[in-house]
Amino acid sequence: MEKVENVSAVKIDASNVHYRQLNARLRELVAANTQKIEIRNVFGQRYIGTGLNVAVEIEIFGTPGNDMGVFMDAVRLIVHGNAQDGCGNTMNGGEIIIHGRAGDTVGLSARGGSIFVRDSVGYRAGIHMKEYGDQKPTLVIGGTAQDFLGEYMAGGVLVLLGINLEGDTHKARFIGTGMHGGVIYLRGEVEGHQLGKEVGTSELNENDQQTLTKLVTEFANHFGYNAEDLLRQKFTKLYPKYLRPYGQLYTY
Amino acid sequence: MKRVLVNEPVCMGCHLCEVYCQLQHSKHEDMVKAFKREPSRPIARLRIEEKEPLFFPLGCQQCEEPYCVNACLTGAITKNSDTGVITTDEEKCIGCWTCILACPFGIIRQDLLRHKSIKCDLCQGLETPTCVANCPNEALTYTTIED
Amino acid sequence: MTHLPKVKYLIIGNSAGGIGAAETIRCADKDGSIAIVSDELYPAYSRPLISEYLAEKCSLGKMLFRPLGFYEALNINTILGKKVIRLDTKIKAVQLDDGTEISWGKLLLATGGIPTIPKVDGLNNTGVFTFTTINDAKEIDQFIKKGHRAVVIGGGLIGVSVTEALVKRGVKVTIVEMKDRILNTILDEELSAMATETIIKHDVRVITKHTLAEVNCLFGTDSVHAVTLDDSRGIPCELVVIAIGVRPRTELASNAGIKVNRGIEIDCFMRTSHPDVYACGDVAEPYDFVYGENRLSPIWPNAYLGGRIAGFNMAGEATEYQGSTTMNSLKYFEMAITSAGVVTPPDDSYEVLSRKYDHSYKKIILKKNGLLAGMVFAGDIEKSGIVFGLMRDRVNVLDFKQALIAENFGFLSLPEELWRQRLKTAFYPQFSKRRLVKTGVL
Amino acid sequence: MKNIGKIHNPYNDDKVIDACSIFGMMDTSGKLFSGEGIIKAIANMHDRSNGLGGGFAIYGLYPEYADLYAFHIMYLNQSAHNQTECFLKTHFDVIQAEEIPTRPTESILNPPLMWRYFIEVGNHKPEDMSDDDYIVAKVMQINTILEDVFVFSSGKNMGVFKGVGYPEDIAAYFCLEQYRGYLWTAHGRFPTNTPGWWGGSHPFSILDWTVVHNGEISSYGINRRYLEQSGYQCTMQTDTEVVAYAVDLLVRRHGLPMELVAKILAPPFWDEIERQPERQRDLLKTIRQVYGSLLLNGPFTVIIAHHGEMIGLTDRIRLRPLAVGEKGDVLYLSSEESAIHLICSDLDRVWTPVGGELVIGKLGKSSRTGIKKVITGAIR
Amino acid sequence: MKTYVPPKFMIIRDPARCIQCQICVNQCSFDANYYDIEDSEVRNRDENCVGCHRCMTFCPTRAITITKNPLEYRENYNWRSEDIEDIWKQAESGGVLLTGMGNDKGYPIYWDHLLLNASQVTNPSIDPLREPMELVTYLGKKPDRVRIDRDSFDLETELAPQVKLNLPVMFSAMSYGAVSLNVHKSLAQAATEMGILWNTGEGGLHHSLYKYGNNTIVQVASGRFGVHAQYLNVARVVEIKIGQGAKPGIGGHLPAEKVTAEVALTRMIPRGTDALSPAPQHDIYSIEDLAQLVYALKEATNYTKPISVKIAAVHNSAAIASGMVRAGADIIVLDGLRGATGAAPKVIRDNVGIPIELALASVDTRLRQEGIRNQASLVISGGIRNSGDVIKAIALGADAVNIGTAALIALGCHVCQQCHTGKCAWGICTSNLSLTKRINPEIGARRLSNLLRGWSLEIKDMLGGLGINALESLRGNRLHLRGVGLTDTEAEILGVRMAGS
Repeated sequence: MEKVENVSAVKIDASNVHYRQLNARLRELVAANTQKIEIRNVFGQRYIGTGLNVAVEIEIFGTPGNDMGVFMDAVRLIVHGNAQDGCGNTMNGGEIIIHGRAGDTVGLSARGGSIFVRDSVGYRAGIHMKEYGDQKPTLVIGGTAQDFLGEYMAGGVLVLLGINLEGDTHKARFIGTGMHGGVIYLRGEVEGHQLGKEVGTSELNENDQQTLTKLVTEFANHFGYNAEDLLRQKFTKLYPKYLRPYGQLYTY
Repeated sequence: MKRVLVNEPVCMGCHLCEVYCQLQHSKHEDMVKAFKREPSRPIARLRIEEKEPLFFPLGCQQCEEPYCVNACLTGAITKNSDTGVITTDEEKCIGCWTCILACPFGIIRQDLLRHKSIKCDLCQGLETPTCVANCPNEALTYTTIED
Repeated sequence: MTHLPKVKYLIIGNSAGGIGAAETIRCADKDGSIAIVSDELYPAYSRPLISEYLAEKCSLGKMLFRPLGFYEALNINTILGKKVIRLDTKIKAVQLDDGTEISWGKLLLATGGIPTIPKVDGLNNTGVFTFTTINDAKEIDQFIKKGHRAVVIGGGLIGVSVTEALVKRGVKVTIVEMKDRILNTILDEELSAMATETIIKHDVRVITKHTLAEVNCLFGTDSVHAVTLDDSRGIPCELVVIAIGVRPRTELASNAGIKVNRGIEIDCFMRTSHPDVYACGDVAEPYDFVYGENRLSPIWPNAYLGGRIAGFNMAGEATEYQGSTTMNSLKYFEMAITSAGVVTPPDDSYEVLSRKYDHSYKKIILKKNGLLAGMVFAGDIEKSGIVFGLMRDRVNVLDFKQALIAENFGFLSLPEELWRQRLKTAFYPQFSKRRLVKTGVL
Repeated sequence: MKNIGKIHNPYNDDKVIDACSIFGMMDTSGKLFSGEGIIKAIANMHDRSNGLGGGFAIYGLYPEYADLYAFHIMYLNQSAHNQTECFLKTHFDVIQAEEIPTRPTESILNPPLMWRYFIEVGNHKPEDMSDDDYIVAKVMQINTILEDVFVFSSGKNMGVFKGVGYPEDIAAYFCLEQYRGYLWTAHGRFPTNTPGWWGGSHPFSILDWTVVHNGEISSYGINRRYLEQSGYQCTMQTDTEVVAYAVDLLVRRHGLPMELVAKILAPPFWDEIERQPERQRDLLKTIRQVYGSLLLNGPFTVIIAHHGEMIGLTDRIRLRPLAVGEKGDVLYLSSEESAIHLICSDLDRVWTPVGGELVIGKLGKSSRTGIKKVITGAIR
Repeated sequence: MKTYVPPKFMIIRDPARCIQCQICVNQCSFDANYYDIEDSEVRNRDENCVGCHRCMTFCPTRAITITKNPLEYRENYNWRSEDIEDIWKQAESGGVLLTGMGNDKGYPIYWDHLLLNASQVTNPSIDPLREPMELVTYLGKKPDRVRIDRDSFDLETELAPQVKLNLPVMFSAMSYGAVSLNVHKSLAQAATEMGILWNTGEGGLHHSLYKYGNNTIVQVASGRFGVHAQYLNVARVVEIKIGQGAKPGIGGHLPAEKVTAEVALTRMIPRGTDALSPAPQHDIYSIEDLAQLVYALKEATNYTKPISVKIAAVHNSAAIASGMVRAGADIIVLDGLRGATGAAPKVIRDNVGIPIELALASVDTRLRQEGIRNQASLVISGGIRNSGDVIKAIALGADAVNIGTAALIALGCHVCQQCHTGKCAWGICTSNLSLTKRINPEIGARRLSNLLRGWSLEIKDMLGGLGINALESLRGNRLHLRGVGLTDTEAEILGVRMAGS
């Protein structure tokens, strides 16, 4: 790879580049105040976006590897392709926009920032997402999700749009099991047995509607949808019934 | 109206209902003090009737048409028209025992020291009468009954 | 002459019966006008408390039978200190001693009784009292001084109660009873003797089988200084209380043509011979189930209950009086005695069972048919009500009569079926209510 | 009975626990292809393994000996070689014996001797026994009784190549670029212990069944005891072995279709079974009741292959990943999606199956029909 | 005769706290507390105290402490106080020492020498609170394989009757008469609520409990009390009782005074007679006779119910169990050395039988060696104390466990071992109608359900820790066990390796 130049936009070809080299290169570029980076031919390189902690925009073409954006702060990642497992893991801030699908445990333990996935996600999306102070992570999924969506969610906002269902219903099981914080807005139908026993369902109130409209509009802008069309269909609000779902579990 | 009902097949005659009733109607909150420091032992307002193996904690039934109220010479015993609970105004009671003779269940007690008749008041002020709350075998229940 | 507006319910008498009726009417008829007339000035007070008053334990306020504001709360018009002098059943009106005339829809006569006064000389002198009203108690209260001697004529309940009050006031009392024992109508021989013993212990002299012949004054004064008995015996004293009984105040009724026997005759709806006139309390003759006939029943609880029944009926809820009988509880001189019905069987057709224990005495009197005719409990009386209940409800006790006087007698001593059934009765009214039938007698 | 554990596995563990990368690739039209792509793909997931095991299974490998059992055997020393050949000659007709071609590689240390034999059962077996059962019994015998020898491949027209090293190194060592097959599976291993035992690498196989596995089978103890009742000897102290034997038992011996076998290895939850229509409920309930001991528990993804079929399956709550890609007749299964994209830039479809959902590629009569996926619970 | 046996316990009453309410007096069914009317004071008779703690528990002012009699004999390793006192008792009576509950001697408790594994790194532990965790267990004979039509996928195999348990714990057989009807009601209600089975024991099934039939195992024992067609058919499982762990080889003896009207009705015997259970079943003198009875019961119930056979764990249990399976038993119950009883000769309770852990391991191993483990479910009982014991039993190879003593303890039993006296102050092991009310079946069922709920949560926790989400993956999975403090032989019998290996 060539030496670091102090330019605002840089393109990288990641063919046959190991993740350590790739991420070292990213750190160099960011240190040199590069504002925008484009990476092409990505095939499974891990941890992209991690350890940068400045508001750089990185566009990724290909299939980034696991733990994309783990512990990430401030960075904006745009993926043209599918992301693998663990993207946005324990993310603290920044933004991930995936023009494709994402694998398992997207947004795992995220504490801040926002993730937009155009298509579907795998298992345990939004697992143990939490919020702290002003930090409130958001995860918007355009497609559907596999099992354990929002498992023991402790905070944040999760939106599931089900755009690709085409009349079918969400198939995820164990949605929100152990949920004790945060909220899920779900477009489309689910049956009672698909929900964890800690989950309550209700209509959206005005506040909910406001939050949802903002997030869906943002989603639509990213991926070229019409927000109004998306918001027209009925949403269900999933919320934790108890702040301490297991308060009665233990005996003395 | 809520009444104390007896599931007497599981009343084992332990008398704890009486003991806790005594405590509730004494000046002390501490059981030992209630029984040991007050000039006379507090009197239980209900009584376990026994005919082994049968035990039956019998307290005021809060009769619909109470004989005791009708018989009271001084107007000390009254029935609350809202709750249906029958209580004695100790200020007015002169201990003439007419209510005792009138009560067909024999559950009005004599406080011989103070010359007052005393009876179950369903622990006015408590959510659950203490006899019910402290029945170790749930033989007493505080249940809403149809009028 | 003043004419007051017509009242729907007029009640003459402001004691147990009158109050019982007024309360009940207000329960059944929220709006109908009610008026109570009484020749006493006080709001309803508990007559049995006059001995407490005399003994100075009890303020006037405490004697009120109902709390202050009672009449206002129930919207009852009271006309106190006025005596009804005339009753006209044709125009359905009464005339008061101040000339006021009140017409009424339904009338209750709860005029009570007045003390029986023997026909002997000297009763008009200062120091001779009766003892049935608060005024009586007040007069005695103002009269007595510590160290006085009193002779109480009559050893019944009133005599004993005034005796206790006087003793507490430091007066030395002699009771003179015409019969062979005191409290003879409510106690059997056994307990009469016990009561006598108790009373004597309080330094009271009890003279039986004698009666008052004359009240003597100090020469030249009208102050009592002794009484002379029928055996010419003289007993020095400063006051005399006449307590030989009360008789019904039936004059108003009889003058109006209402049927009167010893008291006013009534049916099981407490109604007199006039369809709109009811009577209860000491003036009336309600049904006594022990004797199986209507007779005077001059006791407070029966007066109240009679008033309550009359009230229901006056307000249009036909309600039957199930009958009662005498029942008394004795607390004087720290005795604890309850009794009811016949305490000494009049003939051999009754069976008497009694047991004496360390601290109690229990006696029941049964008729041949297994129904209870009477009972006397002393000492441990807390469960006597169970027995009286059986008596009142005419329960055949033949199969378990011995249990009733057992030392450990309790509710569960009754046959299981019976006690279970009796528990259920708590939730139902103990007298029968019937809907008024428009035709026929009603 | 000797304890193979003491010989091959000095640590005497019950089972080797490992996390891995797996990859499978099948042309359902039966067209043979070289290993270039799969080697590239498995190498792309280098970081999932640690150089302590790699291996490949290739089907359609020995068309010239298609009817003969091909034994791949590793020897620790010459005497084991001699002794085993003696055994083979006694119990089989050995048609061809040759050393497996290898090329010395810097990264491959202390390789054992590698031989392959093409054999026939002939009249050596008892009359009432099938050839396959005989082969299984003898392989078990060699692996448990003879010393310093290990049969690591025993099917027809297929073969397993494996050893200690990264998969790309193993491929180089065995000169895999020279082989062609219609179905390849590959494995890169990250064992937590037992370094350096060649037999412990994946794929595991018996007859033409091969299994590559990512994860840990926590139910191994009971799976093994159950299989032992049916005569399987678990000699390799690895949990993966039980998958191979379970499939052999259920498919070959009990005659169950793979779709049902998947429901035994990763059954639906009881409450899901209860929600099925009656006929399916009875079927699923019965097989779970009878074969509960074969439920594979713990996190796993396996690629199971035998002639004509490649199957991908994950545990019931998908604790291990599996990405599926399709391009024409070719079915790809991989631990990571990126590895598929790397060797096929224009996939028709790519997805991840849900936990317990069987993905199956069958050698098809026509293209496309060979690849199907069976949705949980929806059996025909 | 003057007794030399000293009081076992002392009742210490704090005079500063005692309010003379006499609750202790009315709660003590052994007459150890009494009220002296003359002195108006509650007193004790220590010699009657059995250490059941009823008075202490119910004393509203906590004025009572029960303590061991501090009496010391001269130290003697051989002649312990129990040995000495037992001799006195027999010297004074000339009888067989009788006792209740299970073996209380210091034989090794192998559960306490077994430890469980947990997941670390290589596989994730599973959080049972949020992820599915399956404890469902089906009891009954399983075929060697399932056959289906390969074209239609139609099931060709028809299973023998299967019984579903929501968790692998059932209530042990305890007969009506030994325990009270209220105990039976508590067990039946709890079993129904929790989706498990309770067991009538040998005293028949009270007609009021027929409605719980679907969760009931009815027992057919040597006394054949209350056994009739309706009884057999109302049940979910029929159990032939050969023996029980507390008294292998001997029969039972319910004294006439415990045979109340309802007990007599349920057992279908006259009132006032002793209910005697012969030592053997007199139609089973050999294994083929067992097969005859098993199939008699299958015929009587039209092959709709699994037939269970219960034996005490004895030296050759493995061989016996094999025979039982081959005799057609669908469920085998092994009751170990520490299994309890309402009454047994002390010498038998304390000296006969073998520990259940060893019996279980050897039976499971043997049945697997013979390839017939699937043909019967294996249930064990005898001293299971907690969910740890349960899960270890499952890992050793049991399909389910029975709890008897643990269930009674949940109801209040203080293990004072006075069951044989019929005076149980906790109202459990008695037919005295004043005492039996002490168990309110509603509370009893709640307590039992709570216990089971707690255990199932714990079992799920442990399974999750093992990285397993279905119980069948642990059943017989001895690799998840390690031994501590075991001899090589013990470890070999148990089929476990030592911790650290």
